[in-house]
Amino acid sequence: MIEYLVCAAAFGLLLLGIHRKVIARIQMRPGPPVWQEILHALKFSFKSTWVPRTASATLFVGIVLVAIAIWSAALFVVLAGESILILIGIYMLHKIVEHGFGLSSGSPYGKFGGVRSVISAASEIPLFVTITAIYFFTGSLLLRDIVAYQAVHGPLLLIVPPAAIAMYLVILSKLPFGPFSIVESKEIVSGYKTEHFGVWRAALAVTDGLKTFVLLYAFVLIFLGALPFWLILALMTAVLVSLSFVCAITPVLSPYDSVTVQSIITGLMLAYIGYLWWVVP
Amino acid sequence: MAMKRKTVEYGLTASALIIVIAWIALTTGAIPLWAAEAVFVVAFPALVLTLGLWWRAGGGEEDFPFIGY
Amino acid sequence: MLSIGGQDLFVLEFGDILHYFSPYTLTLFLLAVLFTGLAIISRPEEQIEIAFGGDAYYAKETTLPEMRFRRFMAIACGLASIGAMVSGDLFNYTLFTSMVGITNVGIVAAVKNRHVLNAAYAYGIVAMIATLPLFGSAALIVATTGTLSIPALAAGGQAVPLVGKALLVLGVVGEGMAPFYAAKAEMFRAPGAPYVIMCSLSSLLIFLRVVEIVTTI
Amino acid sequence: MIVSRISRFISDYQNLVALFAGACILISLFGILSLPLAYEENQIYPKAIDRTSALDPYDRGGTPFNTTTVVAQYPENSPYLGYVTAYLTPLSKYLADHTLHAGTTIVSHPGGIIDEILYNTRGLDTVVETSILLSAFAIASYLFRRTE
Repeated sequence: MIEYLVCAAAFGLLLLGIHRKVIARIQMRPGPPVWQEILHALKFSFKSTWVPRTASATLFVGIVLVAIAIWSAALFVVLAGESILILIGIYMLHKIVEHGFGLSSGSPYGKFGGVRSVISAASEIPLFVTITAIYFFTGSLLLRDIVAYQAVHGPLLLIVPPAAIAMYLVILSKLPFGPFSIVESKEIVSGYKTEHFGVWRAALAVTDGLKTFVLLYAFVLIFLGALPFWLILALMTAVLVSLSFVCAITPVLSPYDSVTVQSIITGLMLAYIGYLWWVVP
Repeated sequence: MAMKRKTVEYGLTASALIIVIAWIALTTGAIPLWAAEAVFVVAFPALVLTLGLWWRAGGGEEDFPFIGY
Repeated sequence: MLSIGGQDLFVLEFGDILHYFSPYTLTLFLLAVLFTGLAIISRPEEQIEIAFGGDAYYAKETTLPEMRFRRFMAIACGLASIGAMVSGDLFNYTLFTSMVGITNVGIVAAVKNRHVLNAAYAYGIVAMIATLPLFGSAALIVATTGTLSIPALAAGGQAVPLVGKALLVLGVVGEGMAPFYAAKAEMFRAPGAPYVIMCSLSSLLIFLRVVEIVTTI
Repeated sequence: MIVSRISRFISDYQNLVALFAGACILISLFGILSLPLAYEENQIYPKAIDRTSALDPYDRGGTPFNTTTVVAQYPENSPYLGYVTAYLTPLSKYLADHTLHAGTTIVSHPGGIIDEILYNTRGLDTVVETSILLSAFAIASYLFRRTE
């Protein structure tokens, strides 16, 4: 099991490296090598590390542990085929982790990152709408049931395409450099990550790797169903590259606009659910 | 805040030991899967942090840090 | 009995009020416990403020009485969300939720910052209004189905009116989520990270739980 | 842009109350439209108020210090269902057994005026209700006593 964690984190970091590379190439820059994010994680773990004097020490360190722990748990939830509600819960609680990172240091940049993550929390309700749409068809939220449903009826991507789009947007909002990445956008240095340097940052990189892996893996499992493992990895990469295209050609929205756009998407999804409720007996 | 090498070493050894024990127990079937997963969720973050800290933790006889340009 | 959050692990009984632990509620429960623990053991940070347009900066200190009160409120908030996470009774859940709303205001009430207090005031008003749909939904559901127990409602047999569910969600949104967008952002200007985090944590948790409840009943 | 106008409106917390009230109105309208809702006759904790009783608002029938019929959701979890006295403290129980000074639990007991039938089955509700009051009072008194 521990090997899954390590491999998932490494592969997730590799995906983030590919993400950066693709964006760079679209913008006609050479870009860093694809394994740059893995190197980053290692590099940061060798740096000397302490806790800033102004920080709330326990929270400053504790939140790093919590961050890795919740995404490790998320990976196990996905692997075990448990309820995707748990996965979504962990996803939402990643917001709390962002607050914790941002606020615990006392730095104004971190604080702005934390405040922005509060703002954007309300806009991530498309996730729940996605869930409801899936529940309409599968009648269960256990991942293994969803996969079993797709083995019979074909991929959910073709059955509920709007739900797939909503979850795609949600993953987009978690990727760096995207239109909704207001939490760590560059005008506030690195947002909530600003004050976590050295080993803390390395641990944060591990979290990012796990998070990217879990979200993309869950996306493929939920909307395409059980496939050979190599094909799943290939599809994850394909989804990520498509996301990178979106990130490369869109500007970062201003914080409140980002939330408004996401809320409008939620509204559209709710209308779609209403339509489903009307049509499907 | 100074990092004590001993503390970090203890933490690293403890978390690594716990993970190895849980792993062995899982492969021999002594504990169910969920228990092993719970142990990993708790011990893996500690392992990541202490491993990183251990690489750089001072032993008490360091040089002066370079603070000026 | 429920399949949405995974199989039930065990059920804790308090008379007619059951607390059930499924993988989902257990996860939320553990997170609430964890962050309550963090709020208990960590000291507040010293927030750095930059005077705009110059090089000056200063650190805000949190005084001891203020810290004590806010920690007390954060712990109360944590306990309320712990209760709300596992409660298997609709009325009990709404009670815990309204307690979350009140303690959220309490967490920032001690801060001496005009913006923070104004935002907390707006939030307090919404939280107060929100108790009407919140308890109203519980009353509506008990009147139309004759029971308040979530497992009993989930077992089927009674048709829970859609408006009851809608009011429940609206109430929870008012207690925690609606102020998230604007008021909470202002409230997060307050120093004292471990306590302020409890505000958003509890709101997210009660919201995550209500999704499970309305899908189940 | 319409998006930025919307964001400007909802980013101001002064508009929060208006927004929420609007949502309440919408859902209430929906509720009124979905009337009539059926009333379930088979309720838990049924009430029969006896206006002539000396204990009027609190009289739930049955004999004091004896059982009362209560329809509970899970009677198997409440072995003392209907025995109001079961929740007396040892001291109050002693008083109730030997004198007439401790009556039913209605007002003679810490916890105040609490519906004693619910007291047997829904103890946690009582605790949470009083905790809400406690936290509200704590906030109010802290703000009142705070020195500038």
